[in-house]
Amino acid sequence: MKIEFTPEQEALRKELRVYFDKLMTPELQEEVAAAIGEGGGPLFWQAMDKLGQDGWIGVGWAKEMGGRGLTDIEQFIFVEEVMRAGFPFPFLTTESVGPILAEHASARLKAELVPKILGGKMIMGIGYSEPSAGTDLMSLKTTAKKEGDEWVINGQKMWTSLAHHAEWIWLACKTNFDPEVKKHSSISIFLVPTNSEGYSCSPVHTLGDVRTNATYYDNVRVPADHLVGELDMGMMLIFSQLNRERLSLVNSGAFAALFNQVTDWARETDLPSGGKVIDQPWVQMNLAKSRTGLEALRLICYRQASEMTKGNLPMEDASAAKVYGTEFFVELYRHLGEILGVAGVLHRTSKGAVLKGRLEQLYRTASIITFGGGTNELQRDLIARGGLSMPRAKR
Amino acid sequence: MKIEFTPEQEALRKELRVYFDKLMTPELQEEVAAAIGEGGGPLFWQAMDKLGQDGWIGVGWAKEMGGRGLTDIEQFIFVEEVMRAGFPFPFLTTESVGPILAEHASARLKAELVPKILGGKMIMGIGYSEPSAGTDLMSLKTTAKKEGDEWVINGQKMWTSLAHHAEWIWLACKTNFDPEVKKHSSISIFLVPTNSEGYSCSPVHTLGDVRTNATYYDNVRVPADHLVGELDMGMMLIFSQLNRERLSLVNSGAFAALFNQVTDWARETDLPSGGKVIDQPWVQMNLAKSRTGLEALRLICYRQASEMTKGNLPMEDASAAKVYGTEFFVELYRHLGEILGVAGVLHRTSKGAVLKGRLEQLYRTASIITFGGGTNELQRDLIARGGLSMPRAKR
Amino acid sequence: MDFSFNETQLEVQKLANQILTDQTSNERQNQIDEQEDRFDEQLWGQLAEAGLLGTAFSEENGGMGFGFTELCLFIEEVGRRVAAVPVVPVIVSAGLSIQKFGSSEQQQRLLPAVAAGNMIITAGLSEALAECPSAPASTAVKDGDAYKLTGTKIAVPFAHKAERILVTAKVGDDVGIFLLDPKAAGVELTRQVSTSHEPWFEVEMTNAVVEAGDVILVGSEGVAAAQWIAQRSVVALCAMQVGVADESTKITAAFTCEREQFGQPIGAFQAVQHRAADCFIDVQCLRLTTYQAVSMLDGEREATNEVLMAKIWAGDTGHRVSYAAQHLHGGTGIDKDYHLWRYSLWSRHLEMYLGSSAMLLAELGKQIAAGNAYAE
Amino acid sequence: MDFSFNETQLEVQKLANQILTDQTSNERQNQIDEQEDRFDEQLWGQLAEAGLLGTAFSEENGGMGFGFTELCLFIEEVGRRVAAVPVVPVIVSAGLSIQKFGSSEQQQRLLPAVAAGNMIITAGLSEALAECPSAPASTAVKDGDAYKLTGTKIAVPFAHKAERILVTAKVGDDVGIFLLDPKAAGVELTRQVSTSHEPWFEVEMTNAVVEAGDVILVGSEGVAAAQWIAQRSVVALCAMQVGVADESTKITAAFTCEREQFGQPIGAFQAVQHRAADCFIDVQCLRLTTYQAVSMLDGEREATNEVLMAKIWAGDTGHRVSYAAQHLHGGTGIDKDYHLWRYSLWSRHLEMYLGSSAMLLAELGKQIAAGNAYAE
Repeated sequence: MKIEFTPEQEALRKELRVYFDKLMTPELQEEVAAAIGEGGGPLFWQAMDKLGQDGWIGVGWAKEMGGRGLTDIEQFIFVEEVMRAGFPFPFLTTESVGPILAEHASARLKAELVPKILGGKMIMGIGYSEPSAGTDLMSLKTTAKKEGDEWVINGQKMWTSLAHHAEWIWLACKTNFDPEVKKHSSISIFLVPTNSEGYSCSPVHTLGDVRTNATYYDNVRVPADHLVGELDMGMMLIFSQLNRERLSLVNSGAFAALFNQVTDWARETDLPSGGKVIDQPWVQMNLAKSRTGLEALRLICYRQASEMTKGNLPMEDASAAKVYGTEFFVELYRHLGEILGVAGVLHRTSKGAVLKGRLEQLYRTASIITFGGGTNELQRDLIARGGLSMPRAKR
Repeated sequence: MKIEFTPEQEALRKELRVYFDKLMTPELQEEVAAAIGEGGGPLFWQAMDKLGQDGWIGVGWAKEMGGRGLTDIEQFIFVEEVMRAGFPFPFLTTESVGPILAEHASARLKAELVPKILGGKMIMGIGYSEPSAGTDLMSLKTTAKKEGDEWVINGQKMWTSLAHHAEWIWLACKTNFDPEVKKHSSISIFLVPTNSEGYSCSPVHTLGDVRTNATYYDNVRVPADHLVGELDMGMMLIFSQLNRERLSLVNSGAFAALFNQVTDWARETDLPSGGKVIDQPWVQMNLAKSRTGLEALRLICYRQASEMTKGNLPMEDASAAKVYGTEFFVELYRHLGEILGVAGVLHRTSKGAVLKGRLEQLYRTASIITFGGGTNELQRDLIARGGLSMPRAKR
Repeated sequence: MDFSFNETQLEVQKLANQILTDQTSNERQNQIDEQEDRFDEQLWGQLAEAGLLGTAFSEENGGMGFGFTELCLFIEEVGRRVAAVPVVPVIVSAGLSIQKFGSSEQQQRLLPAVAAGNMIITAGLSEALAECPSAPASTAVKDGDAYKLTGTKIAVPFAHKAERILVTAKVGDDVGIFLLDPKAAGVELTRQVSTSHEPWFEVEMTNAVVEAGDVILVGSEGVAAAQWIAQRSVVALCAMQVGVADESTKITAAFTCEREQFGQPIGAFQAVQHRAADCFIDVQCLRLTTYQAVSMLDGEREATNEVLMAKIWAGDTGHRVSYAAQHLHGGTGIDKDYHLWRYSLWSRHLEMYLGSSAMLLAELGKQIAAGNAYAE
Repeated sequence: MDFSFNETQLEVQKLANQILTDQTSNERQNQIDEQEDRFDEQLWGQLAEAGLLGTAFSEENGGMGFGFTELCLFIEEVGRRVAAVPVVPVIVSAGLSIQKFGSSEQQQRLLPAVAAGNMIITAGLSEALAECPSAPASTAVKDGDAYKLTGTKIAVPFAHKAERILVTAKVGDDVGIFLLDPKAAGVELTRQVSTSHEPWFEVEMTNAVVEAGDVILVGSEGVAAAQWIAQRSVVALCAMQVGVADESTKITAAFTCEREQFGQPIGAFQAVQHRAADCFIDVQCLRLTTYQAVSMLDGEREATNEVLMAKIWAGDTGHRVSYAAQHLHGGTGIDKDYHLWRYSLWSRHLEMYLGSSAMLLAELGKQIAAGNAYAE
């Protein structure tokens, strides 16, 4: 047991910190802030280009697939530094869907898509959720039926994030309609170009100002080889994609930076009544709670990455990380927000906004990951069963 | 809406505070502390005598039954002052079981027991819980079968508190064995003298040093008129008894006194590093949290008593009071205990114990009422159904 | 100890609920959100017509002559519908304060018009990192009969539409209360964008002249008066939070009874039920501490601690209920096509305005240390 | 970043677990509870025989020569069985400190006997309302080669059985570390009754003589040395809390799978599952922050903040897990015929000893304010 980075890991961290500090020009920062972290602007694509050229896309992919072949813990360091820098890296495309696509897509699509992904030229949308299928993913209603050499897709997806920037949708459809077949063996994954006839996308505006989308599939036709992996076995791909997604879902990098910014602000800012903001003991208490919670999160994440590297991350530990991290963020934003006072509820575009309105914006997005990525209720069920051998609840 | 006491209520509070200050002599306080609040010592019985003579037992009973006929809010004030004073008043006997007994027991037993109760001469034990029937009360296994003019009782009860001081047990038994009959129509209540042949009692020692008991019923025979109320309709009596019990279960009186004691101690006690204990901002913060939580509890209790007086306390409000109060106590003891430092975990008999070891003792008893008196899980189920019209969960 | 409402109170509550429920459909609110200012002038007019804006104004001032309790019940209903009407700054922070401390002339000049819905007045209670109007950094110096004010107020609601802005300023060792004309020379308004979309302004005063007729008071009683104003404003925010949190809880419970997953309404899951039950309890605590503060202020009783505790609960309950509601709604909760998002924003607004829970706990802690907050 | 244990560590853990599990049946613990001192001397002897008491003592000192990590894994197992053996005060607070700062003579005189289980030594780190041994109120004055100590230490475990008690005292502006003989003139022991039943003593020193040979150090390095001692002691308590809380969680999960109500194990209720899941998460946070502090101290790295944070988690996790376990056990949890009650008491002991969470959060807050605790 040695809970500190190896010299090589430290070196990687430093290299990345310098690299991203340089990448995040003030102009790019402004573009990113205006698009609430989703990217998609011209400077974003320029930066993606550079990342692709410098080999910083697909760091977790095997070298033979064109990646860097970093271990999970190195990937985690990468994710942490990207998040600390605040670059809206399209992890879902490059680190989560990408490697699975590279393994399971048809040869033709692989040849077309992999270079685009690794070159930073493409973002994908993910179409799983439907109006009545959220946590209960397996009850989805979008269908794909074979007609000759094509698949004909009909249905509607919700929360198809980034669809408005995406060239392709990674789409889950029901493909087996035999009532005897178990639900999880009836779903397949398709790659759907967003310029297909019958495809449409409409924005869903959210509390956090983050745009997401509803996407519609009205007799969308795709060639047979757009099916990814085996027919009816899409849930396997979904699980392994979600599993990879976790690495970026709860991460302490961005929050460590945020904590430090608030601390600096409180140490530097004068109180009208004299002294600095940080001289107030309740401010110190709020910061101490944040710091203590953050430390646990950091270690949970490192351990998770370290276990993944060894290939033995128990399901309950992944669930515990997700529950702890997402619920901690809700409290973190509150503790830090209180310190800023009423200026902390000013929008980033407002006169008087503090720390570029980050906290005002973050508190509005905090709930997304407590229900998204598998609701925390479901995760606690999994912890009780997997970690504590408790019986499956009757439903 | 006027959320303050009427002049009459204020006068009653003052009268009671003076009365109990006088009643709680240092000797009685010492006896009570040694018996962890359960009473039963010689000075306790002397005080009970006096309370009976002064008409302070059965304050909530109708005047025609020999009580004071106080409204619920006045009763609540009474309970609050008794608890503030720390006298181990046998509320269960006098205010909870008593009035129900006075209404439903046979004429003969009424004539025998009511004067004893009102005179402060008797304590009763309550026998509901069994090893395998706690929250799920209706699944109890102790049986009473009619043989001639007698009931023959067999079984075992757990958590029969005060049984070692009690003359009588208020006992729930299964009396209907027809599998077609609903569980809640198969239980009856009996009055069992603790000197009956076949009755025995063995102590159960607990974390909080409070003694409770397991009681055993081995062919215990009682005359027919020891059945209370209607045969098989005991659950009605149990519900109305439990309902009355709530008034004393969560009450802010004792805790307001405790809060004030800790505050005084912190204001008076020197820190070795200079200044007073209370000068530390974290101590002020702990006290402020306690004070704010306590205020809500106080108002919840007053409102509850006020609604009961008007006869319209919704079930969900009673459950909310129980959940809030019992879980707040757990946090209160922690917040206050932290202030005392390591001396706060010294037993009351120890050199160096602070505030007579009250907090050391209280933290050990705090869990009893989160599961006792209807587990908080059950109460939250009730709140969701009664207060928020949510569906009954599948079981 | 009377927790129930009398007939007048029930009537005000019912009337307010009726108008507000009728006029705050999601479609209507969407329209309002598209305006530059989040302000439903039509609804404001209807509330005026029904007499509700003047609930706690005297009859001479064009009001109904009821008390602070009735007014807070109205405000609770505004919160329940997250209606786009500035009841707290206009009616409480400015209106009640003028009725309490203003001259008859000031009252007559402003209050009947406010009650009739024809005039907006407001108050600038906050300065940067100072939520307490009784200790302002802004200053006023006497200049003949007038005063010249210098300093910056922030987060002032509706300053651009206000006939006058009630502000406090240091005058030597005392505190004065003034009615600032936002159009006066030396006053500069800069729009601020608040999380709840209530139109806010930074009000910068550089030797801004307040004429003698617009001086409410200057003197040793200024601090106490400013506290009086702050306390009513804080408790009005709490009353609004009662409405917001109570309705959030109900909306959420109802939603979970409809929304099905795994073949049953998610409201049938015990974890969902218990989270909702915790909201129910939180709302109860907020409601009771708020009503107590309302009742005490209505009786003009000393209520420093009770006001602090109500606002701490408003912060805590607002925070917890808002996130529970969002979480249990899943994606629907954050979708601006549904209405819950407005409740989330207002919860936060009310939590943070005029003091957060952490700050006020520290404040209460000082009261306790000073021996001023023993438990009864 | 290596979170796994090497073979030595796994072996220590396994050996400790085996002996402790064998020797801490409920019957055995009941017997120990009936003694005047809660101390299982037989078990102590077995742990000595297995070499575990000397886990982190050098071979010259009769130990196995392993590090602080191995020792803490052993201590975690002691916590897991709430065994009645004073590993923290004897082995860590006194033993490791002497090995680090004591002369060879002192080490040789005391440590081999301790490792062999033939001698008890202890440490008096707390004074009234002062949990920090690096700023004692007790004083020492030089008297020839000896020192005379005056002051009162509280909550000193096993003082009555100890050959020597490690204490700190102010020497002018410096701090000295001394080995006090409890039988020396001027030393008075008074028994204290602790919540966990660990035998505690108040140690009153009135010009108590510490001979030259029992002075560990006096000088400007005293404060740092006292902090070194305090940090190891605190982290050892955290390690013990990991064992207590982890086992409490497991006991509780297992119990709820057995206990039936309403015709099913209560562990099948979602509310019960989620409460247990929260314990699982809490234990994970405590474990990781503790292991980090262990790892850093083992490498003699600066770890002030990491130690504070581990102890804050030890307090919070201890509190929450203890009450969750009691609650989910219902009456069984508080019944002294079952074993959970001992876990509850030890949770509290470990929560409160050497600093509560609230106090340490304030401490960490000061570090942050001073710019010493930025997040990495």
